[in-house]
Amino acid sequence: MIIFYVLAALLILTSLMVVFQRNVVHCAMALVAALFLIAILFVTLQAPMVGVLQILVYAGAIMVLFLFVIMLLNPTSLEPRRALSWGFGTVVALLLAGALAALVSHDEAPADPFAATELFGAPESLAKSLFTDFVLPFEIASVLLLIAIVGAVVLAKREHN
Amino acid sequence: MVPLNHYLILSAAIFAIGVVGVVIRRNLIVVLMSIELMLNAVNLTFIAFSRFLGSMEGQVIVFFVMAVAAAEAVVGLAIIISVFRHRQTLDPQEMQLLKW
Amino acid sequence: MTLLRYIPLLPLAACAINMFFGARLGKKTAGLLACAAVGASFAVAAYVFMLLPATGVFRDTLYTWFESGAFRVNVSFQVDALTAVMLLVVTGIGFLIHIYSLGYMDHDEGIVRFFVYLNLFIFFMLLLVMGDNLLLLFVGWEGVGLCSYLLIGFWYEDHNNAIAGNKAFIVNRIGDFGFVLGLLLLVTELGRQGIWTLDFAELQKHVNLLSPATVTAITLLLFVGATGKSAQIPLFVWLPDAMAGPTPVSALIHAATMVTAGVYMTARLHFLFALAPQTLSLIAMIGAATAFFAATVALTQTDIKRVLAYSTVSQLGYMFLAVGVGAFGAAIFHLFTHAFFKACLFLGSGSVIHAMGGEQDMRKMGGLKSHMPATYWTYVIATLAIAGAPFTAGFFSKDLILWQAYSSAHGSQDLWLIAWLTAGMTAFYMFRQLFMVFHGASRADPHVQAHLHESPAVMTVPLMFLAVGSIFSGWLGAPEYLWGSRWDHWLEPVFGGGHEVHHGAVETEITLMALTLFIVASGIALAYVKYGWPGAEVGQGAGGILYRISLNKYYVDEIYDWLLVRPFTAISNWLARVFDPGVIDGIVNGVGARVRGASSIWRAVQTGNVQHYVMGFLAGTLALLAYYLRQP
Amino acid sequence: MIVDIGIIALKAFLVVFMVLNLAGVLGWIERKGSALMQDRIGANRASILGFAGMGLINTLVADPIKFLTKEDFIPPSGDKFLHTLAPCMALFPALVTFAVIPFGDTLQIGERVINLQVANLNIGILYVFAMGSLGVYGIVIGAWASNNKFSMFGGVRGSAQMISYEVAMGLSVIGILMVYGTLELQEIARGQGTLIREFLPESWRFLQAAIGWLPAWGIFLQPLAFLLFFTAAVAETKRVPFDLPEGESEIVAGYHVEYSGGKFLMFFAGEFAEIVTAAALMTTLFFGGWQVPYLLRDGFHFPWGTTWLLPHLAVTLLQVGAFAVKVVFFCWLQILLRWSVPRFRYDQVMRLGWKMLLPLALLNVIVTALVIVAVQQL
Repeated sequence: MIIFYVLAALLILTSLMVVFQRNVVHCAMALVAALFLIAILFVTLQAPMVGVLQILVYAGAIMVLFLFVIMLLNPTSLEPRRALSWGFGTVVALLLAGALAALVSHDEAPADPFAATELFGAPESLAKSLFTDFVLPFEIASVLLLIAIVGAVVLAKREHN
Repeated sequence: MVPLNHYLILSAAIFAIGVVGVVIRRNLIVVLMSIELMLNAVNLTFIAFSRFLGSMEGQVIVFFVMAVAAAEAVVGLAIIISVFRHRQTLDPQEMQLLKW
Repeated sequence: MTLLRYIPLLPLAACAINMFFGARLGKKTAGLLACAAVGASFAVAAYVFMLLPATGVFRDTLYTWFESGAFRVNVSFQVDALTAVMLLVVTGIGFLIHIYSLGYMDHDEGIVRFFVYLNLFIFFMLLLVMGDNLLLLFVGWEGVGLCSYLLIGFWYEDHNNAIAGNKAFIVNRIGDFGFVLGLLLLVTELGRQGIWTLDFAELQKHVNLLSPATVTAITLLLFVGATGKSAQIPLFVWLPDAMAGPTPVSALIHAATMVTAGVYMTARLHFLFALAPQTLSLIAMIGAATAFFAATVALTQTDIKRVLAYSTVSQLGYMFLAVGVGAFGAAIFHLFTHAFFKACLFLGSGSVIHAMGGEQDMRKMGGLKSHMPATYWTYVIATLAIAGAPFTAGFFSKDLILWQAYSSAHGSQDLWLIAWLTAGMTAFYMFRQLFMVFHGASRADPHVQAHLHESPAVMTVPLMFLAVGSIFSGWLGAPEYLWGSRWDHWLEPVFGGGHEVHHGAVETEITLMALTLFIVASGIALAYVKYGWPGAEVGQGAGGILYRISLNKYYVDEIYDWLLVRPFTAISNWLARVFDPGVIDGIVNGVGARVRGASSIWRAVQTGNVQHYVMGFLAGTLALLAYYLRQP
Repeated sequence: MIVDIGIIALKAFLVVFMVLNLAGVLGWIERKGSALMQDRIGANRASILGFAGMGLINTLVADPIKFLTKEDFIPPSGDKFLHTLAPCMALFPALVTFAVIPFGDTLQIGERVINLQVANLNIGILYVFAMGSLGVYGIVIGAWASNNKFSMFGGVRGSAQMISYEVAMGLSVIGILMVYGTLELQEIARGQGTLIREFLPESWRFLQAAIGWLPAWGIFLQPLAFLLFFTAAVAETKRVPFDLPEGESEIVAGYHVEYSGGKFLMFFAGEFAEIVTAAALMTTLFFGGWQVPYLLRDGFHFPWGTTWLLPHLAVTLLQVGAFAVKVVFFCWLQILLRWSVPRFRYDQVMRLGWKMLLPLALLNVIVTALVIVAVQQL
């Protein structure tokens, strides 16, 4: 109970840091923290497998890649700010958040969770679901990743004349 | 136990924060990171629903979202690198060549 | 019977292997592979032939090609008596010519490509004769046309060869257009009666549903296709030019197999043609006219292969004459025998050309007899066969046609007379060729003479086989007054008892045969006088106007050029220079310009900045959310 | 309840204590080993009240004192916050990884059954990799926060190297997971308590006779996977021959060139903690973990039929001792590499990772899957 609100507060704080920090590396580190917090939330929601994967994939791979690119490019110039777009963007986003929240509280949602069994969230049940009902999306995802790898290599390779 | 609505409101807030990042930041890398944030907000709703509806499918979908996010990040960063190489900038407003 | 599919698929497999790996396999292996495939195909075909019962039909359905409502076309093969004969001709003679090509094309850089084309041709030809429906036949029909084009232009570095290929292809297109129209008419007209099919068996069952006028129209259109493929008047012009291809190609495609496709098609659809007497009489007339006309041209040609080409046109005319008088069996019989002796002649001429270092002008030959005995003797046999010397293949088949032209219900004495005259001319020009090439003193350059040699065994052995066939293949269809025909009996299940046997007229038949032998002998004698005896002046063109008309092939090419090609080119030029840029481009560009003008207003929205688009996207999302929030 | 929490806290404390101490000892072993291989004495200067000894005790005490009393320098143009955060991020993953590593079977004291493992997660091995993947942040952030070109080189090298070898390491373990059919490390350790003959079909009589008596350790079932895992693990610890991120002869000291004092000590300890973690993983995955060959819960059962019964406590102590011995052995093996092989060139590192280890790991996965299916079919 309390842990959720603590995590939520930290999560919103780190998310705001992602968006409003001026230094790109600080943004990235805030995002790593946010992802870590979300992973913990996953674990509290009986999804330990997904939570660990979240850390492994997001924090361990994707964000390292971001940092790697940041260090590789090392953009020195700080980006310009424009008050108009900052104000406008923030207002629109607040509207969006408000509308989403209103929409959420609009409907009846189950207040009590489904009684979780031993297997819920375990690797076995996730794998069973993944390799039976979702086997086609799984294969498509693997092809997608392959294409992404090839695409990234082609895009980032220096052109030799 | 925390009600489902609170999870949803939390993820709505994070989603909105991500949207702010996409709209106002003028650094492509941060824009991409904001998109990751939005994706994670959505993942949070999936996991929350999965828990509250007792269905594993939400977790499976999150698995796929991660795969897609990884692909997206890889290709996005590769594009950023090649753009930066040619134009020495990361400002999306400088990249308007596809405009007619 | 699943064995059937291997007959066409073996050459196709060899073709595919050579196409993709031929360069790696090496010339020798690729060539042997191609030969082995056709040889295996021949073996399977012979086995099937032996299994085939007198009245039976073998079928092998691979899969359904397409299905549209009640209309369904299978990829399915059938073998009946008619197809079996064609199979043996195609694979047997094809096999011999493949082997011959090993020697003939030995020094050519493109031999692998050659065998790829040749195997592909065999495949399509087998598809043509084995298909159990008209559409599959048409696929083969077009496929052999393609291969013919590829092989005529095989030495494409020479522009003239490429032009000859184009000519063959375009002229065939005209015929094929008629064929397609006939096909469509047949399908729609039968479909109107509720029968959606192109299967030969089904067609035969339901053909009586069609009105006589429709049948006449369909058969006429199909015959247009046949005139294109089988080089009949008026679409024969491509065949002489097709001699630009390698000689084995001329032998296989432009003498023995592909050009007979038209004859095969009419024979296959005999039940349809039999219902259209007007068409049949037109076919008979065109056949006779083609036979006569081509023979007159052949009299004066000096290119060794062109003589044979016109001779082929002439012999095809004979076959169509037989078809026209309703004697389908006789037509197929002549097709069968002709395949042997004409292939033998072409391969012999190829052997000669090989020895002469590429020289094709008969005026520069002569006296080759002593240098190339094997080629000479096989050539003599084949020449005797085509001229119709007694007890050779041509004697039996040609006499049968002449007899049918005279005696059949559709025949007449006029047709016989034309065919008879043609037989004499055939004897003349063939012996003229024989004398000019092999006898007398050599008129070649000294250094060519020095290199004269007999071709290797890989070339002469096929020649010998074909020469044997040139004699004995005809014995299958001897007339009643000799030992009788197995041929009619064999084909009877296909054609039925359509043509009655004229038992009572044996005396007439023998008389006619004697007359034919007389004119043949006269032709040979005349050829000897003019070209054969030691004092003859060979190579001096006579100056008569008839001679010049014949030498220039009646100026048909020039007439076509003036009547058709030039107006067509002029119209095309006008379209390209005036109509296309002015009207078509005007419309297209005008539409584009208007759209562009209208877009210029809206393109202000497209700033090119991604973040602006995101804002627009967001606004839309908010609007949607607001809408849902307003719902109770 | 209180007792349970107390036991967990005690286990956690014990593990951290042992790992950190072992890391310290390893620091001494490395110096001593280096000295040995270079034919000098080494690490015998520090003396307490005139007692120098072999230097072990003294070094353990003197080293931290030295580090902690040195100046903690932060580059003026660097990022102060991240500069401080980085060493913690380097040390943290190595320590928390140990939480799922079992150092013994269950210990029974009266009614209470204590699992000799800090946390028994059903996704154990994934947790290890997740935490391992966080290790790279220490380098990258430290390198970036130092605002030094050499650090930057070290950071870029390190992040690329660690990501590359993580892939190979993860894939090399898949075979083990397939063989033992679980992600839990305790279950994997238990799975290695049987003999190989359990894994072979009845009909393979020759193999049954030839190798059936061997304990079903990972090394026997997945030898290729062990080689790959060992190589990748050494690369992950960024030690010789994979020490390009430090590369003292090329880029001074790489990512920690601007570190001194306590923060450097944390990097230093982190590296040795990683060695210990890697050794513990190798032990658990491939060398039976806490298993002693033929030692079951009630004593030894040798394949030739002899049985020695032992009390429970003795069995447990034997197992924990075996685990400790194996871990120390693999630590020593990794230390031994230090002066045995020269450093790779950078392109060699990348080629080895992507063109050798990765395909071999994939091959191992495929072959293992085929063999498992084949065995199941029989």
